[in-house]
This record gives sequence, structure tokens and C-alpha cells, in this order.
Amino acid sequence: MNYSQNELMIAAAARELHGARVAFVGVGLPNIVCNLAQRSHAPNLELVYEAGVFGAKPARLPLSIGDPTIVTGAASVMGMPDLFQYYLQRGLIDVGFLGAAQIDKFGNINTTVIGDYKKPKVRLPGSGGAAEIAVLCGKILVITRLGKRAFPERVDFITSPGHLDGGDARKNLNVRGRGPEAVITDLCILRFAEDTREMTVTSLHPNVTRDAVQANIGWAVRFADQVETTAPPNAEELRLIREELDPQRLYSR
Amino acid sequence: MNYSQNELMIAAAARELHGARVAFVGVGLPNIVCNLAQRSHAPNLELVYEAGVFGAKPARLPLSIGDPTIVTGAASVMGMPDLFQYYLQRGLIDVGFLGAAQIDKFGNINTTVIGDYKKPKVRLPGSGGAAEIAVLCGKILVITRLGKRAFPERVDFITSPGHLDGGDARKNLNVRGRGPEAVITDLCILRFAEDTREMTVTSLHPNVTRDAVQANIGWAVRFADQVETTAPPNAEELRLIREELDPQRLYSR
Amino acid sequence: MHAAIRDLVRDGDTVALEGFTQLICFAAAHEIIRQRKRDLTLCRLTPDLAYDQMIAAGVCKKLVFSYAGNPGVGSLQAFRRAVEKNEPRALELEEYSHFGMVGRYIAGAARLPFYPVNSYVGSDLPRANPRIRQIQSPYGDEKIYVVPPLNPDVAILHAQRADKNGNTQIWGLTGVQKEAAFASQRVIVVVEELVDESVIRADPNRTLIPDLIVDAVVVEPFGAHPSYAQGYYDRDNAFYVEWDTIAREAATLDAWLDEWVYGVENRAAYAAKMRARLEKLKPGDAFAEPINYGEYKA
Amino acid sequence: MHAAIRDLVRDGDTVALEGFTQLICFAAAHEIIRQRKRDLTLCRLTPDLAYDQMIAAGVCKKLVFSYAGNPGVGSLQAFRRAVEKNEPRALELEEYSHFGMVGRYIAGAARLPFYPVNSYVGSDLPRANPRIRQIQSPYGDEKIYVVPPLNPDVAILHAQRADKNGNTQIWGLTGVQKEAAFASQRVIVVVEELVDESVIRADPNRTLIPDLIVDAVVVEPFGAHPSYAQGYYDRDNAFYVEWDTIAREAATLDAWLDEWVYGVENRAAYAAKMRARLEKLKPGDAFAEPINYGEYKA
Repeated sequence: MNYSQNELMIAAAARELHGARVAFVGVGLPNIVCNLAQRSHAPNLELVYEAGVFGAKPARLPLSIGDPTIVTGAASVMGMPDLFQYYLQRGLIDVGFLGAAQIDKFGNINTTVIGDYKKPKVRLPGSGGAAEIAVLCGKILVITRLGKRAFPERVDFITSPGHLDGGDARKNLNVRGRGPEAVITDLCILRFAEDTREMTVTSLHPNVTRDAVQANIGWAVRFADQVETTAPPNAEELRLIREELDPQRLYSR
Repeated sequence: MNYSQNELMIAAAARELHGARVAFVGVGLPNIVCNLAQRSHAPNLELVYEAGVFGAKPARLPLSIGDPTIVTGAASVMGMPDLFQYYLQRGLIDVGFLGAAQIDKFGNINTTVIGDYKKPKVRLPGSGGAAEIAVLCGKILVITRLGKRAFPERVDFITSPGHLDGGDARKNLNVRGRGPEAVITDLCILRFAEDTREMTVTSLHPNVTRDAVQANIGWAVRFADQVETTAPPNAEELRLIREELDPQRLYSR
Repeated sequence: MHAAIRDLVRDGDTVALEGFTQLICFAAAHEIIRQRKRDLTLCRLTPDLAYDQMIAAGVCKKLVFSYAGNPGVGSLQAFRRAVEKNEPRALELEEYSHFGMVGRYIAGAARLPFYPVNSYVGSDLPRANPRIRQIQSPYGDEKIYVVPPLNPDVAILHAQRADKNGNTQIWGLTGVQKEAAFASQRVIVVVEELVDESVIRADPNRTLIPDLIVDAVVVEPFGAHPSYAQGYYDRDNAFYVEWDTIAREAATLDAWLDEWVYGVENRAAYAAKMRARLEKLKPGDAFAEPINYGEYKA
Repeated sequence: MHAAIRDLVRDGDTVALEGFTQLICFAAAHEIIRQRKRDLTLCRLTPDLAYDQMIAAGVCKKLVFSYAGNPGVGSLQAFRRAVEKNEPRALELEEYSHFGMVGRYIAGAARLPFYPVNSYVGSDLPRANPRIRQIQSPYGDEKIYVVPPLNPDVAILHAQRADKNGNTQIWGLTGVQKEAAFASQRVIVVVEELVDESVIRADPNRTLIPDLIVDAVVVEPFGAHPSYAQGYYDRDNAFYVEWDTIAREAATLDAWLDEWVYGVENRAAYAAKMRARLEKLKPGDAFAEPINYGEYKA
């Protein structure tokens, strides 16, 4: 069966939500990923949007994380103070699903600036809710396309902390959530080593070589002892992506 | 025209709301007073109840400050966090109308204990919202029946601060609201001297002597240079009290 | 209700039955008494008649509160006997104002280490309760009082309606129902009506408590009597007045508990025994106009 | 609208147009541009297209924000030009996360000296913005970040409906509309529909903003286009995508402003010119079931 790299990435990311009860849905790719999970293997997955929605049942792919379709038919809709305080800060969210303009060796995410904060080369949108999602969700999953600029050894600016300098750095700061667990890209899946917390390739997508991965990462990346091959999207996942979620092919071409 | 002392007290208290835009309505007598004002001279007076109601239009005298009649037809009903933070603490309330088990020479109110806090002779209900109403409303009006035990020179416990030790004591603590302005009783009206902040009789109800007032106050009370005679309730006020607000005569007998 | 109280309320627990004036879950209070729970720390802004009854029945070790009166009537007599005379047992008090209790629930729900409230200045309450403290703003000279979070083991919240999963809607006075629910480890929701999930999802802005934090949903029509449920029944004010007489003597109070709590098996039996009185409490109709959320499919 | 913006928004003011994704008051933003207001400090969690347009038009001196992107599309190009190249003028930034901005509005509305949020740990944001500070809990070792209150001179809030006094009801995403209103010195409410006071009072739990704090009520159907109004119209997503192209060059952006802002007298003229497009945005019906508040007279 034919599929694009983006379709594979989206389907693989959705499978990472296996067993999750409540997911905080970030802007962009995470949106289609979480909606795919809810429509395929995780019908009881509760979608939480920072816009103030718990238990969304979107009738279409939300065009943004504040789309009216996440409101109609939801279990509860509230002001943002309640969402951030009583759901996120309360510790009710298992998984936060984020995108990233830049992510580094230890899973720190930059969505603020490329270059110096005061005189940026590229000004990015900023944190949104990501800075707090990164510290308050039980764990973090990240989806982003691989690329040398997107995967530097150190990000220019830590918007949303990952494992900081690695090792016990995060634990030592008393951060509540466990931090990034996996990064799903268009070429491979990376996880964080138990001891060093360094990002490590654990699964290569079909027909992707180690060299191709390394060529798109800004440091000498480690590979796990046993590198798996990512399972391709199945027919139902492809149908959901193509017919229901992204008929205009904005995310999945 | 015949009227009871309680009817006179209620009508006189209601008139103190002249010119007020927003009143915070305390439990008991203040409830009938504020409702009388809204139905007589102050139809645009907005009633705020700590229960979470702004702009109540009660169709009957509320049986308590959380009666369902304060909800139906109100302008806005909200949770108590919003009421206390965004209305009261925000500084939107002109006048807080309170009752008092005990009130002293400087307008400090006790609704907590008679006697020692740890081993009270009489355990009273406590603050409710009074401690914050007393500091956050623009000014405070008090309605309570005169009596030696109710008007001691110093209260046993300051639940809701009035002018504390008098003079500039309140200002020195940076309390936001101006504090008690008048105490309306069944025998007289008392106000607070500009300089000392001592409670002073400014108006005697018809046929009430100075001695009768002094006999019911626990310190040598001052009388203003010009003591007025309180105007009796008019026919419309009496009709509203007797027919609409208190047909069972719980407050006004 | 029997199973919910049996399984979720344990001796020694900190328990909050909230609901400001309306939706006070007497059905749960009575079941707690019937099951002879002991040593509870009971939290509530306004310990009302339901708490007076639990105090009289010897359920309560400690009270965390801000106004212990019979609202619109006067004092709570069993509460006074406990505080003034240690009858039937001594009662420990932890006392705040309403705003302080509100702040405690917000901090508990939001998992904040404290909550700032502009109150208590000039009041003796911080001297009576050293947990009310003052801190300094990092943005200037201002000082402000703070209260600590309140995180009950169990919250029991009455509501107009919920679906079977526990998504709960309340209208009229919502008090601190939402904050108490999110602040607590376990949540029991008691409703006048169980409705289909589609009814809840047709008006999600009205859902205050999500199924995610609800451990049990119990259906008890008239479960809040003698308090009220907006749109369902009025407050039985005559009972609040009668209670002042009933509660003045331990003997008459105990006789009342024997007849109306120990003497009935459950809330349905109570409601049947109280039927004539309950029927008089039904209000007239005052419907909200429906609003359109819009269908967004394509 | 003309009079409201003329009288209530002054050069140099701090102004908040809020509304999370829905109910973004483009009608007011365009009127601000048309009246050539200057040196505004503009606050908003998500400075969206309305702010990109105001920045491009030279209205904005400083931005207080947490996410300056084109939601679901990418970057805000005029914002980027201002930050990266000081075009058309330098733009001062004061940057938070969403939770930080939410906390700032809560503190502003509640007149608190600061608001605690469990965020920013490990982030570089506090280094970029020294107004994000840390304090110590008085109940233990815990430290927590705090943000200062935000109190705009003016808030402009779009809503589904209000009565003529300004009692305002919003459903769907309510964002920080309530907090922004209470935080501000002056409030302009812009609504899709003016309704009779009786409609508002028939459902008081839905009233987020009371007349007490409202200085002007303006009626502007489609006033939030190209954002949306739950139940009234959908987001014009095509426009959000088109904007990315329009805004990439200052010249095309200016031409757009000439045609759609300077070139139309008011929102009614804009809506007339946009009619065919607006009509396609109407959603299907999805009504909430009405609830009963009960009539309590006797």
C-alpha cells in the first residue's frame, strides 16, 4: 500500500497514545494525530484543548486548536483559567502532544526565536501553552519533521523544557511531569535514554537508512542497541487520514 | 400612622442607601433593608449576594442570602470565586450592609464568640463573608438592635474591622474601604466622628430619649451637637414591608 | 448511595459536602450518620443543618468552616453544644472567612501551595488561626494574606443532573462545587436526574464537573431537602425554623435522628415519608431560552 | 463603533482585544486602524491576524502576548517584519506563556498584586522577561513563579449577545473574556445581536460580563470575521491561509488595508462587500435543551 512519509509519521504518532486516558492537544500536527487516535484505536481518549475544552468529539478535523467543532458535542467547555488551573496544573493530563520548531539532544523545545532573543534571525510564535504543558503533563510526546536546523545539539532558546542538560537535571528542578518520552518524525522515532536522557533512535521508518537520519540531525546521534522498523500505516488509518481528517491534504501529503 | 420600632429601623436603614449604585447584602436584617430600598426609592440599586448573584430582582423577600428567588431573573449568577474576586475584591461594591452580634465604640464587629475564642461563653456563627466585606466595600452600613451586650466598649473578638482603635488606625493599615459610616438601630442612628472615629448618636427615633439610648450602650456615648429626629416610615414603606416583604412579620414586628 | 458512602468515605477522612444554600446533600449526610462513620474532618463554608445533624450524631471530630449558622434563622444548636460544652464530644475548629475558604478550595483544585486573598486586615481571625499567613508581593511593598490549599479525601456534591459517566451540570448558585470537586481525591456526585450523555453534550458550557474526576454517580430525587435545587424544588424554610426547636435539646434532636435518619432505610424511604411536604415545594416554570451551538461538520 | 473607539481608546493606551480563536473583534481592530490611533500597547494571548493588521498599520508600540502565530497556518508576517526588521516601526515585546497571560488577567480582574502559576521551571522565558518572578510559599519549601497583574485601559470584547445595558452572554470558548473585562478600566462590548433584558435574565448563569463594568455596547453582525462566533458563523479559514500570502510583502498588505479597512466606512460596508463569502459560513443548528430556573414568588 502506498503512503506518504507524513502519513506514516501521523499514524505512528497516533499509536504512541495507546493506553492514554487524557491528551492535551497542541497546535498543528498534534491535532491530526490525536484526532486520528480517537477515531481508530483509542475511542475513549479524552481530548483536552487549551482553548478550554475537555472531552471534545470533533465532527471534522479542527482547523485550529480553537475550532468551533471542538465545542459542539464536547463534555465540558470552560474559561481558560479553569482549563489551565483545574485540568493541567491539577495534574489530570496524562500526555501532552506538542510540535516543535527546534528540539535538541535532550528534548528541550524552542518555539520562540532562532538566534538571539533581543535580535532574532527568525521570530517564532512563542510558547502558547507549551511552557506549562511541558512541565505539568504526565509525559510529553513530540511530533516534528527531521532536519538539521530543527534538531540542533542545543536549542537557541528553551521555551518548553525537556530533560534540560540530561541525566537528573529535570528531577533536580522538581518539575512535576516526567518530560519528553518520544519524538516522532518523518524518518524515525527517537526516545530518551534512561540514564543520560539523550535522544536516541529506536525505530527507523521502512526504507530509511541510519545515514539519512544522521544527515538530518545536528549532533552525532545515538542508535539503540535494537533499532526496530516502524510499522506502516494500515488501511483504516489511511482512510481516516485521507477521507475524514485531512481531505485537503494540508498535513499528510 | 402606627408603626413598630423595627419598621422604623428598617425604613431608616433603607434610606441610607440613597445614591448607592451597588450594595452587598448581608444575612438577616440587611436583606429586608436592601430589598425595601430597591422597591422604594432606589429601583436601580444593584443587589449583590455573596452566594454569587449580581443584579438580583427578588420576586419575594429572600428567605436567606442564597434563596432561589435571587437567582431567577438576576442579571448574572456565578461561582463564589468570581463573586469574591471580580466584584468584591475588584472594588465594584459601594456599600456593604451588615448585621452585628456585637459592635463597639469604633464600629468593630464581632460575630465569632462571646468570651474567649478557645473557651467561648457563646459561640456565634463566625465571619461568613463579613471579614472581607468590611475591608473591601467602599463603605459599610450596619443594622442591629441596641442593647448593652450588643454595644460593648470593646468587642471580645474583631471579626470584621471597623475603625479599629479609632483615629487613623484604619488608614494606617492600608485597608481599602472607608469602613463603617452609620449604625442604624431600633432607637437611634449613630455615625462616626470625622477625627476620632468614635460612634456618635446623630439621630434619635421619635419619642426616644437620650437616657434610653445610653441605657443600652456599654460606654458613655457621645451625642452630636445637633441631634436630629429620625423621620418615621411613610405609608408606601410600611405597605412594602407588611404586604410584600415580610407578611409573616419575621423581621418587622 | 449506600455503596458509595460505604466504599468512598472512610473513618478519619476529610470530607466536604458543599453547595451554597442550594444543593446541600442531606441524603449523603444521613447515609454517613446511618453508617456510623467516625472521626471525620468535615469541611464546608456554611455548616448548615446537615452538619449540625452529623455533629450531633458524633460523626465529626473537626470542622473546617467559615459560617456555622442556621441561615436566616439563627444559631446551630448542636454545633454550639459541641463547642461550648463538648457534647456529645469535643469539636476541633479551623476557622476562616468565606473568601478564605473559597481561596482554600481554589488552591486545592489548582494544586497551588497557597492562595492570596485581600482580607483579614484588622481582623482577629489570623490570630485565632495561624494557618492564615501574610506574604510580600515581589512587585512592590504590598503585603497580602494567604490561605493554604484544602484537599479533602472526598467531596460529595449535589447537582441537578449528570450523565451516567459523571459529567455534571449545575445551574443557579454554583458556590464552590467545581472547586471542591477538583480539590478532592475522590468525588461522589448526587443528582436529581440522570440524563443521557447527549443532553449534557448539547450544552457543554454548563458542565462544571467532568466524568474524569467522578468516582460515583448517585441518583436521589429530593436528595437536597430541606435545602433546595434550583428549578426542581424550593427550600423547606419551615423545616429550618423547626430545626431551631428540635436541636435545642439533645433529646429532641436524637429523637428526630431516630425517626428521620436511623429509622428510614434510605433517601427514597425518607422522601416517601415526607411526600406531602415535598410536593408543596415545586416552583413555577421559568425556562431559559435555548441557545445554538451550531453544527460544524464540513 | 466609531464613537466608542473615538471616545474610549486614546493614543498611548494599553488595549486588550481578547477572544480565544472565536469572537476576535476585527471590527474594532479595523476601526482603530481607520482612526489612526497611535502608540498603543496591545495585549492579547494570541495576536492573530487582527493584531498583525494593527502592527502593519503602525498602531502598535508594544505587544504583551504569549503566542504570535497564524493559528493552524504558520507565522504572522507583519509581526515578524516588525520584530526582525523594525518595519514599519520597532515593536517592543513583553512575552509570557498562555498560563502566564491567564494569570495576569486573573490578577488584574481580582486586583491581586501577583498571581502564582506552576510553570516556567526550566524555561528561558523568565530570563527573557524579568517580570516573571519566583516567590516562596509560606507553608513549606515550595517555590513558585508569579506574574504581575495586567490592567488594560480598555478591553474590547466580542460576544454573541448583550442587552442594551451591557449584560453580556458568551458561549463556546470563553477564553479570558471575563477576566479581561474585569481587569480593564473601560470596557467596550461588541455583539452579534442585541437582545431584550428579559432574554439575559432568563439565563443568568450565562452572563459573563455585567452591565456594571461596560462603557459601550456596539452591535456589529459578523464583527468577528474572519474569526468565528459559535452558533452564528464559522471561521473563514481560507482567509487565514490567504493572509499568509497577503502579509508576506508590506505592499500587498498595505493594498489589502486600503481596500478592506481604509476603503470601507464601517463594518456594515465591510460585511456588504464580503456578503457572498459570509453567507457560506453559517453552521447547521445544534440547540441546547432549555433548562428550568423555576419561578419563586411566594
